[in-house]
Amino acid sequence: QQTLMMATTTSTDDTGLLDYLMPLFTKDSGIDLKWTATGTGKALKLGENCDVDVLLVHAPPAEKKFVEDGFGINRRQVMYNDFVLIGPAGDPAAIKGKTVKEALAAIRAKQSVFTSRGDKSGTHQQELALWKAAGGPMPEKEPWYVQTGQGMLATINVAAERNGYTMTDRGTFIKYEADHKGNPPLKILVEGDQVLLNQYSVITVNPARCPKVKADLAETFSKWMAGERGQQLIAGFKLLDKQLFTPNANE
Amino acid sequence: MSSGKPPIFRIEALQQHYGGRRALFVPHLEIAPGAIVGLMGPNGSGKSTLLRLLGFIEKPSSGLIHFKGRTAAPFDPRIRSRVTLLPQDPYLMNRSVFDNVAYGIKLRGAGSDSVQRVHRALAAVGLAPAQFARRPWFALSGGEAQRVALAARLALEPEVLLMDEPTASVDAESAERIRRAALAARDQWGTTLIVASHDWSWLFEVCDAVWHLYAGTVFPAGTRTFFPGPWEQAGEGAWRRRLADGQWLIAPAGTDPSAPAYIESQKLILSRAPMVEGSRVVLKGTVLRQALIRRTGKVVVTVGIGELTLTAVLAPETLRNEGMAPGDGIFVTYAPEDVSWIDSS
Amino acid sequence: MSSGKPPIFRIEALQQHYGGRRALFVPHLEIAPGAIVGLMGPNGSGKSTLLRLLGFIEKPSSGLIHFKGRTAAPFDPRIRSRVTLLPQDPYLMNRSVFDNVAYGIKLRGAGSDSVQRVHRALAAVGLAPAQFARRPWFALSGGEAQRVALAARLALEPEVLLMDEPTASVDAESAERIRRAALAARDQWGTTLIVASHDWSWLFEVCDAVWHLYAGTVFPAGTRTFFPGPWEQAGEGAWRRRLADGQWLIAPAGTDPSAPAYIESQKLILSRAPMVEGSRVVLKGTVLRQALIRRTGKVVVTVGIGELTLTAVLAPETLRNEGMAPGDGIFVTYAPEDVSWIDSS
Amino acid sequence: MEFLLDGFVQAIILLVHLDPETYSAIRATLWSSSAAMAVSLVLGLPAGFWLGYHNFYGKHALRTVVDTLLSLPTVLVGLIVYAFISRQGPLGEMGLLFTLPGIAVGQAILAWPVVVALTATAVESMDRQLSITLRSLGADRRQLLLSTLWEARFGILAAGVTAYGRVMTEVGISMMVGGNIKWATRTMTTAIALETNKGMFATGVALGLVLLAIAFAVNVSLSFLRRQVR
Amino acid sequence: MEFLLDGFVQAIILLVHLDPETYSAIRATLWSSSAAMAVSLVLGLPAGFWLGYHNFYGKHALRTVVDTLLSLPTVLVGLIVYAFISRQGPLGEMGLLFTLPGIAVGQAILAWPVVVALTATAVESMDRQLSITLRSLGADRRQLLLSTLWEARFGILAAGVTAYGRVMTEVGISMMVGGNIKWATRTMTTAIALETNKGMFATGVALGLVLLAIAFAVNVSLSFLRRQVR
Ligand SMILES: Nc1ncnc2c1ncn2[C@@H]1O[C@H](COP(=O)(O)OP(=O)(O)OP(=O)(O)O)[C@@H](O)[C@H]1O
Ligand SMILES: Nc1ncnc2c1ncn2[C@@H]1O[C@H](COP(=O)(O)OP(=O)(O)OP(=O)(O)O)[C@@H](O)[C@H]1O
Ligand SMILES: [Mg+2]
Ligand SMILES: [Mg+2]
Repeated sequence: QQTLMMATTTSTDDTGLLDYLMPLFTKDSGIDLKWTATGTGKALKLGENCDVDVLLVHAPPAEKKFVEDGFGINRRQVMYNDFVLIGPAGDPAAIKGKTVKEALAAIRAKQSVFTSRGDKSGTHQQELALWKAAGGPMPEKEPWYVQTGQGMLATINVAAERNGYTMTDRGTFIKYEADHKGNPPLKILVEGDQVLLNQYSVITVNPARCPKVKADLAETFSKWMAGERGQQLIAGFKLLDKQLFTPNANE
Repeated sequence: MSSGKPPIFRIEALQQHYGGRRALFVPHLEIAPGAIVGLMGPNGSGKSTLLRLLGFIEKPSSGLIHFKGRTAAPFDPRIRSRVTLLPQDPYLMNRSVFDNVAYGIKLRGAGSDSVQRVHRALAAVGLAPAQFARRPWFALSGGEAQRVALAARLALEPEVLLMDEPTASVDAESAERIRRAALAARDQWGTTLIVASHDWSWLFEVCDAVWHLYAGTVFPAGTRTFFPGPWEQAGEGAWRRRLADGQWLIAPAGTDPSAPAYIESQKLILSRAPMVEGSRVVLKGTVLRQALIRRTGKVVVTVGIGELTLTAVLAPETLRNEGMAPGDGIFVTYAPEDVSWIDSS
Repeated sequence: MSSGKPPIFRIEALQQHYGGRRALFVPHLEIAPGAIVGLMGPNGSGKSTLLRLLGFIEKPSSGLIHFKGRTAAPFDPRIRSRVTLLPQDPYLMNRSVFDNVAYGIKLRGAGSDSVQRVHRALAAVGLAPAQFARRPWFALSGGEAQRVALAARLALEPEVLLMDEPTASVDAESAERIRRAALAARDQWGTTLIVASHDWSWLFEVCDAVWHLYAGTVFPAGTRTFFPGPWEQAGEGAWRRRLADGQWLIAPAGTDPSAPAYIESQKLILSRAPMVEGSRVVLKGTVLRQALIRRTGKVVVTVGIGELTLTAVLAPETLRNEGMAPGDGIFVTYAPEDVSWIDSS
Repeated sequence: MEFLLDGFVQAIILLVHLDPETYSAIRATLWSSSAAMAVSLVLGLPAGFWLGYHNFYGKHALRTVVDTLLSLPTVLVGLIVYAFISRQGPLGEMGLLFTLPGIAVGQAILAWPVVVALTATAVESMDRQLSITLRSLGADRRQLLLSTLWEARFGILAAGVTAYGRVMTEVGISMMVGGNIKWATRTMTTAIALETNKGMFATGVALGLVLLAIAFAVNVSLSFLRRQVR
Repeated sequence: MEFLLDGFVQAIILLVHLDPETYSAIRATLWSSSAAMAVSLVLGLPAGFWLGYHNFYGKHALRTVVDTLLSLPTVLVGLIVYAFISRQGPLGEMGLLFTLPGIAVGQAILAWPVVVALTATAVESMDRQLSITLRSLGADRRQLLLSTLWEARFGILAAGVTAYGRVMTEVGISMMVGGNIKWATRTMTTAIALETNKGMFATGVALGLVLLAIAFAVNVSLSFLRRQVR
């Protein structure tokens, strides 16, 4: 049996998506897929160092650069989910229902605690882009701007402990909600904005640079994910009866 | 034992067991303050055990030790600063010689004279402070280390000084110095001394009284000769034991044929000519050693009979009259009924 | 020294320094195979140092030791299994008594008779195997531990056995047993023995020759009395030193007033009556001790003069004729020119 | 491979002109690890002495338990401390979560068994004669403890240094309890973990080397304890 | 708070009927930590003996370096090992990346200074008479080493147990070199980190307790070495 090595971000693993998809992929293709779930930056680095064959990540700007630099080929969009802004039910900065831009401005104005992952992950990069779009200087040493340097859940927890706001992908929030038996201290306050889309792609590591890479197996996986079977399965993956990811290979 | 002063130690039914074996049993014993008591006895007879108990270093398996009329136990603050033990195995701490000797003084909160006290103690054991005080603990010969350990105890000016073989690896000159230091301690500070040693002549020289230990039993005062078993039947009510040179020891029948017996030295008659007298036992031996006890003018005489060594303290005239010089063959005569059994129950 | 056999040890210009101080200096020395050599000398005179060097436990600062004609060094496989040292400080490993004694045998690859050898060795030092073999190392009295350590060496049936104060904390009976074990080793296995001890009479009893050590210098054969400094001028070409009792030692002028001097015992005249003879020095002393050397029938006599102790080996007739019993005052007479200086350069 | 070299170069640059981020992490590391060591030594040395010096029934079992605590996973310690000091926890009022004192508490728990186990071993390996000697010279219980620890100082030093290494390099507690909050509770190790996760391997190596340099400085300043006799 | 209790209950359930995922992680942990300990003991005991037994110029400096290595951050070790065994690294051919042997290599590097430093301390604290005794009884250099280590066995045991605790609980190396790959290189500690990251605190606690239980079993099976004399 052939083995394919993938690096992916923690969100795909933490939500259980991969545990759900991979046995089915193995059954279909006869390929044994192993993955290591890490930060996006490290996942890309592992690809750059030829240590994995394929990547499943969600940081479009970094991915594009990765491909441009010749480290990867065949970037395929496979699915997306979306980000939401969450905060305490009391909503001290009163951002509920506002646009992202207004919400961030309100948080800054109110100096309400905002926790950031600060780990160069796809989510963090997205958050930085939102702050940039909201205008004003990038918050950095502000006492209310807390950079956790940790994963999404830990960052949510810090926000909850500090009675603050944060931005998270919906999948993680659903898990968080479930952990608190449907009544979490933090609630979704802003959602649905176009700028909150979280795009996942599969990239094959460039076999021209890395002769050992199993590019053919990677292609098989990539095609399977983007193909009808993979897309259907993604659409069918539910956590607590909520769909987490929307397949969009065809867009 | 019935001087005016109350005893400094009173022992009641003291026992020490190690792993099921009884190492020491002292039904009752008192030690007068200012006494210098010697302990002699073969290896394993319990000397060190007794000293450790008197030093309140170990807890006895049972029994009590009263110190100045009150029962005491390890870490008793009344005792800590007054009773000190020089262990058989001198142990120096990982410090300089000076710091080793000064340790005990510092524990009590050093007076301003602690440097002098350390130097005086070192000088008392024959170690020139200038030459030795700054040395690290390991840069010493065996006898020097032994003497540093003793100096550390002398520096405390203790009320009770227990010394476990203080002269074991020490040269003759230093042994003499230690003797003088011990006597000076008694005279200056009224120190009570209890000393275990295998060097009999040194012990008799130092001590007011020498006690014998044998198999965990203490025999206060007077010298004794011990006859270890095993014994065999020798007819009507008598047991006997063959010595290495073929002579026979005779004793009244006891209860345990493997038990040791003993006889007090004053019940032995030493003579150049054989005494023939009825039921007495006559053994042939050789005078091995004679040592002067300068303090009393008497002489400790050691006689070898087969593998046994017999010790007696004699007046020098007796020796001179009988003409017993080392190497002379002599006869030792005793009555079997004077032999006693050691109760090993 | 010039027997037919080549020497088992030959020492050339051996020196040992510790932290800048010279602890031992032996220009040349030979030891014949099968010899039993005793080492005596005050604390710190270098006995243990010499034994450690002969046992190839330490490397000398300079100089060579030839073993059976070839130079040797620590870990030399020729030596490891043949030369064994009983250190002054007996150390037992954290094992049973049996395993401690068996350790060396096992290192060599035990024969099938190792159990017997261990038991024989224990019996030789007076420890009943049935009673002691299974005990843990710490369940021993001081003298018992010392004897276990010795048994571990005897069990090796070594070609050279170096013993550093084997009787230091051992009872008289065991000391006698150790003496017999040492002689048996020489007779059975041809073992060469070198023994350091402060027990002079025991040493003379055991050894063919007794060497004196003083301040790192070895004086082979013959007894000596050492006069430590400091000396003062006493007129034309003579130095003198006051003893504790007020008498004066006289010596020819030397180079270093703090240096020690010595005189050989045979140059001393011991007499009951004072000898008055020209330039001789006459000192009054007291006979302290006499001990028989059973092997030779001679007697070791110790005389105290002030703080000095003087040792001589005399024939018993001399003693009997002069009538010197312990306690007798006697006169010691010597010619100042017989006093030699110890070169401490 | 080359990121090792890059990291080395970067480490030197970091050390030469300390940037404020690294400085903040060094400060956090030194603060929490020093506080943790102080607490664990104060509580661990007497306990270790007691365990090594005395013989009592169940001593072996207790030693085995302490040895087992050497395998306390840092994340578990982090979770336990978190449970107590989180806002809903019983000690939530103290506001220790996401603070350096909070980290220090967890690290002290981590270091304590190391101090106890190695102190006990060091005390146990002292000659039995030491205790007799100290007591015969008049030491009371407290002096016995202090002098024994001083005589066993090489072993105690090893205990301290080992515990310090454990505390300096742990990530789980700092992450869980401290929250790796930039400018506040980000320690050297959480910074290294973060950089590595970001794929900034060279920076991770550089920070790791800086941490080692700090440890080296600490050890050099302790090495006076190694001297034999004064 | 209540997740601690949940974790405790879950730990018992996990231990009673071992689910295959936990079993796989236990196996991975035991495999890599045992291999790492074997390597670090074989290489560390002689080095520690040498460092503790001999006196030579620069010994103190060397001790300080070894002590510093006790503060080797696991992630740094992970990065260094990764640099060598990454496919482009000099040892890439061996295919050690994302394997248990790869983890074991890193953990052996982590454990080695612990073994060396504590062995050296244990050997150093032995009575000087021991060496004289062993040699006077005819020990050659190898026998001297073995017998000294045996006499110092309580200290050596402490060295081993401490190193084992370090190896068992480290996350950085397992994560970086092993990749936390389910069914393959997911160890107990990376599993705990993962569960904690997912917010499954109770599961994290449960796995942590299981890890402690394993450590306890290992320590119990070693405690025969504590017996005084046979
Ligand atoms: N710690 C111990 N554990 C078990 N037995 C012991 C212990 N210490 C001493 N013994 C035993 O107790 C008895 C008395 O020992 P002790 O040390 O008092 O003898 P000793 O008279 O001092 O002998 P020595 O002249 O050899 O020093 C001996 O039989 C010894 O074997
Ligand atoms: N390790 C050492 N470091 C420094 N000096 C030492 C060391 N060992 C011995 N010495 C010194 O060397 C000299 C000779 O010591 P050695 O042990 O040989 O004497 P010794 O004749 O055996 O004495 P003792 O009768 O006391 O055993 C002494 O002055 C001693 O202080
Ligand atoms: Mg004793
Ligand atoms: Mg000596």
